[in-house]
Amino acid sequence: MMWKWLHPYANPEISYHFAGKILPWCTAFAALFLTIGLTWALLFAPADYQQGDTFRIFYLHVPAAMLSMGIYLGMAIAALSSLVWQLKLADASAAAMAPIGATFTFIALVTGSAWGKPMWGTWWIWDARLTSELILLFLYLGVMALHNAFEDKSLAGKAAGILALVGVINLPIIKYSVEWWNTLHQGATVSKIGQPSMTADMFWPFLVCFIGFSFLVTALICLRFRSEILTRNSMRPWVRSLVAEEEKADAI
Amino acid sequence: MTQLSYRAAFALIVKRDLMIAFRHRDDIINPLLFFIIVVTLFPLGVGPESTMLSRIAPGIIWVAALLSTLLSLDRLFKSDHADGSLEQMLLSPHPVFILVLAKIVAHWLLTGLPLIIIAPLLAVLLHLHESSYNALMLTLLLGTPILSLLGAIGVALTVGIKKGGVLLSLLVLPLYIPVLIFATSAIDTAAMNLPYDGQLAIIAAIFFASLTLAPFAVSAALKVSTN
Amino acid sequence: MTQLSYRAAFALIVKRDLMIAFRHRDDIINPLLFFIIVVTLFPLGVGPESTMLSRIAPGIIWVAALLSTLLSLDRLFKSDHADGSLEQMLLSPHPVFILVLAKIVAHWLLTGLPLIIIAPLLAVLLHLHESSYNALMLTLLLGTPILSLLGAIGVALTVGIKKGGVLLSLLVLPLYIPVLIFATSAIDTAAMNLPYDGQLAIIAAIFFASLTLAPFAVSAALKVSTN
Amino acid sequence: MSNINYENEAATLSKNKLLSAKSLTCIREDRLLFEALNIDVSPGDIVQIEGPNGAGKTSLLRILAGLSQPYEGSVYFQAENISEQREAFHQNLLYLGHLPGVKDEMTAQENLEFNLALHGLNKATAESTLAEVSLLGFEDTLASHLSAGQHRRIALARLWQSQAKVWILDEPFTAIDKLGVEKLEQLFLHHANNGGCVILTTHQELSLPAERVKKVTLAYRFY
Amino acid sequence: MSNINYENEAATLSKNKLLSAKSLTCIREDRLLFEALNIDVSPGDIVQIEGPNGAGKTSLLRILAGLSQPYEGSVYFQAENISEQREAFHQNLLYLGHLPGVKDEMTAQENLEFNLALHGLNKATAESTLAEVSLLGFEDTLASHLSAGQHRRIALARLWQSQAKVWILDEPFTAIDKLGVEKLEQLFLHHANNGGCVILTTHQELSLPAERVKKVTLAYRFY
Ligand code: HEM
Ligand SMILES: Nc1ncnc2c1ncn2[C@@H]1O[C@H](COP(=O)(O)OP(=O)(O)OP(=O)(O)O)[C@@H](O)[C@H]1O
Ligand SMILES: Nc1ncnc2c1ncn2[C@@H]1O[C@H](COP(=O)(O)OP(=O)(O)OP(=O)(O)O)[C@@H](O)[C@H]1O
Ligand SMILES: [Mg+2]
Ligand SMILES: [Mg+2]
Repeated sequence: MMWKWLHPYANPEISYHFAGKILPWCTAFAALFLTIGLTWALLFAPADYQQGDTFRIFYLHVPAAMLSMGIYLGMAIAALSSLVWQLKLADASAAAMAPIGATFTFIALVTGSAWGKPMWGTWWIWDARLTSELILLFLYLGVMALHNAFEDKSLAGKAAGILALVGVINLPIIKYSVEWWNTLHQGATVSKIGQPSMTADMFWPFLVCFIGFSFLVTALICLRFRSEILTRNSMRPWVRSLVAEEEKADAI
Repeated sequence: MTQLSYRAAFALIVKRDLMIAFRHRDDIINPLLFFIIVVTLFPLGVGPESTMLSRIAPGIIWVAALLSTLLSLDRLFKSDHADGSLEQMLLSPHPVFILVLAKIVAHWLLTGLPLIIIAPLLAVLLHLHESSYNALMLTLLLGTPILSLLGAIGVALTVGIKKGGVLLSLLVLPLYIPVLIFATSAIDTAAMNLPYDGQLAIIAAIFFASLTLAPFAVSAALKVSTN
Repeated sequence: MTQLSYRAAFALIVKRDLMIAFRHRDDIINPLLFFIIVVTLFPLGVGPESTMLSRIAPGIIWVAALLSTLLSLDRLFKSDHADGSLEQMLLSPHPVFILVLAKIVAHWLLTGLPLIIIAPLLAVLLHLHESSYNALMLTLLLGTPILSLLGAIGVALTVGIKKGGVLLSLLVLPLYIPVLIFATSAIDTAAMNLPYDGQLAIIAAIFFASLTLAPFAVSAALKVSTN
Repeated sequence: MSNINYENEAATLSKNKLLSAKSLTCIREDRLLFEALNIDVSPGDIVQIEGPNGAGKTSLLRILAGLSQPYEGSVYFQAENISEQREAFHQNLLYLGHLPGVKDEMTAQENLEFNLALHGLNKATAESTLAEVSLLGFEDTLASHLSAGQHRRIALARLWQSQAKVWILDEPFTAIDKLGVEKLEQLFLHHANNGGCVILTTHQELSLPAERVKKVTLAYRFY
Repeated sequence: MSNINYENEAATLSKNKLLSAKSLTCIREDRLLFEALNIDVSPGDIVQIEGPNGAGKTSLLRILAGLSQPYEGSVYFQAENISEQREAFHQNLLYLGHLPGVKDEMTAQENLEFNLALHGLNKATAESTLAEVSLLGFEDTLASHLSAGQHRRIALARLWQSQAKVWILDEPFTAIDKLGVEKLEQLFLHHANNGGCVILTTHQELSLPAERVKKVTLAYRFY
């Protein structure tokens, strides 16, 4: 079968340790890329000829907005594999992603409206992209609320997964809202397939920031994924021995 | 043991749900009255100017329809879950999605349909633009079944949770928003005597998508909730 | 047996209700989220023009507050009735109106108060006129307790009835209408930089009247409902 | 006209009787459940209301507790009508109906503490009382996560602390295991021996000495 | 490792067994209720699951009926996993849980007719079946206006018409009077003698001949 190679990772113990192994790497890369990217973007990249320094919100806003959608997609894929192939771990990873995605959606909204005040003269307008991004936040909150509402975490995962899948229709709406409706919000510039319609000295710092944020997200997901695995497997012998070791280490 | 055909099983459930509702006559009248009350609250809250009202009429009617459906969603599975009937239905030898679809259809007959019938009257009260009536009726006709279908997913997910009432709104309202946007946009377009086929086509697409997918999502959710 | 003082009995019930709500964290967040969602639905349904929005903002906020309180009313007695706790409270050696008042106060702390705190934010989203903020806060401060008090009467009357959900709205919304009218009128007046003491005084009068009378009405209604 | 007269001599009210019902008639759904029923319960009595399903046992208990009004007749606590001394009566009454009044959202201990406090009892004893009903180890478990029997035990735990004289219990043994039933019966006996009284319904045979249990049998009538 | 092994020899699946559970483990709230539990039920068996409150009887029955998923292990109906033959299994299953699945808004007869029709049975027999559970005269009474025991009898009435082989009953005697319990026990015997099987829990002593009742005892564990 195609996903045979996945099999070892269906074992919670192996995945726990795997996530543990990549965690420091992701953290290190995130720190590296973000330091370089943000310094570059905030201090050295040229100011926009129209917007001046306000433009620098761009380096935070766009990665956050893109990741808010990316994380949702990842969560939905995880939910699908958990429902179709009964991968219990996929459940745990979906659960790990939701709060992180919600945070990035929130950041996109806040930075967006902070940018909107000088650009459009208002904190908020009921524009299609803005609205659909807000709906994305509600969807994340719904998934999290549903997850919290069930005591049994494997049930919680399934329920939240169904909701996450139903909510996927919102993604194309956010993505293409700028094309389908004529809105105030900027059309695709960075993400245009082929060549991005922005100058290289703005594009490269953006790319570095984006990569940095992506590593940050991966690191956060690994962190939460590990604790999800632990809570779900608290009855397993390997978790118990792990806890026993921790306690021993603490005692010393 | 005679195996019931799908159609018979479907009819059995629809009949039962309608019977329960008619027994409790309130069940039919109340969502309707709620709809009417919400629609009448707005002129009170906003002020009675007719140009203003006719501008916001589509929005008010659709938001009221949304909220009134939302409040009636409980009827779908909550009480069946509370007294164990839902468990018995899941244990019956019929495919779950047939039972689910039957319950959704009954729900629409009891809430969506009366709402469509009363809507023109309320439109008059709110001075809706004359050329918008057709659009209002068409969007309601295509849109209210979507509300029942998507709502069913939300109820199925929250049915096992104590006091899931407001959690339900949180889950369901975001799913309702696209319908709201396209429906009101269709009505507004109609008020300007422009064609609104585009919006209608999108609503129809959402309708067919949810008609085919929702029963399966609901079945899966119910199995989780009764576990 | 030590006879609890009135104050202790009151505190006991308030503490318990708050604890149940905090246990189920959703209970506090959800009515609030519902409030937010309803407020965001309107611009979607009505269109995003800011002058239009700021005109209807007071109405929208107040109608949303009304509906969100309405949906949370169930928490007041429904679940206590369903699991027999209400019966036990009625059989306790304390005057019923003390228990009732405590439950209403807890309800307001859990729904009215958060709503007041979030309202300014939503007012920004709806472009509410700047000079109206004070009036909005004052009317909410005086008005939301009225919603809890009057709502309690409705719940008490319908608590014994299966599926009383929408019947409840029917009973309660008409009682809420005066508050809605005077509150929005106060906010509108404030927007024109005129004094709105008159409206506030009326709301205050309604508040004191319902504070003194509602607990007794509720007590009587509960005794009927549990018979 | 009275169909069931338990202790016929009790025509006059006496302070010695804890609870007396005088010529109670109950009609539900056009069906006469019982008519001119007199009951007198003295300190030390354990009264078992018997009768087939639908005979009217629950209806009778709710009338005795003052939760429902009878069609005719009245109920007296220590020779005074219960509706005229609500607080004094409630201070001496412990009623447990089909629904146990346990909140799913609170833990076993919180439920018991609230119940004790509500009835003016010392809630500090909650933990040791839970031990009496074999819920040790479940103090901090939410009631919704307990089994049917454990759930009911939370409500029953109050019995161990109660200082009320009149216990009215509607099928207290529902969902309770054998050991639990035995313990409850011993408690009833102890309560009765200390001057209290117990009025209960159950479809199970009580294993208490027959002379200690007074039976009131409601016949099933259909007309 | 297995704590309770009823019929130890049953390691292989056989068509003769109506229902078999293989190495079931159930964990709730971090508590291990049972582990590596094997159960085999053949036609003619009456199996009583015993154990104190909170031992895991209800959890076990729900797993056997396919309503809950076990932490580990599987359930087989006629040697095939129940999750792979949902419809065939449900056609042969009658499950009654703590909640009877009776709608308060329908009359006794409507309730029964719906229940029969839902399971593909002849609903014309509803009226005579109600007579079996002593609900004659209450056909047209709303279920909400019946007493606790009468309410449950509506759900139990299905047993008289059922053609399902596997009956799984969680405390079927709750709120039922003595005569009713007797009648039910006779029905169980009759069902078993006709090639069916009954799996039930109850805290009351069954009065069936001891050799006909196989007991599975769940111990109460706390760790
Ligand atoms: C609350 C307000 C805002 C929200 C919720 C928001 C949301 C979004 C979202 C969802 C994206 C999509 C990223 C993608 O296509 O993957 C995005 C991209 C973008 N936003 Fe915003 N935005 C807001 C305000 C603004 C403002 C005020 C500006 C500047 C005038 C702005 C400029 C951009 C730009 C330049 C992009 C990149 C477009 C691309 O290349 O795809 N946004 N925003
Ligand atoms: N909804 C639930 N969520 C989490 N844990 C539960 C739930 N219901 C029961 N449990 C746990 O499972 C244990 C066994 O419950 P179960 O209902 O199976 O017991 P039982 O043997 O049927 O008891 P009873 O005789 O009281 O009905 C309980 O002690 C409780 O700890
Ligand atoms: N809520 C109700 N509304 C109307 N009539 C009712 C209601 N509850 C019960 N009855 C009627 O009163 C009769 C007696 O009911 P009651 O609950 O007192 O019986 P019971 O003796 O407690 O029976 P069980 O042993 O089944 O609990 C029932 O047969 C029914 O006809
Ligand atoms: Mg009874
Ligand atoms: Mg049980």
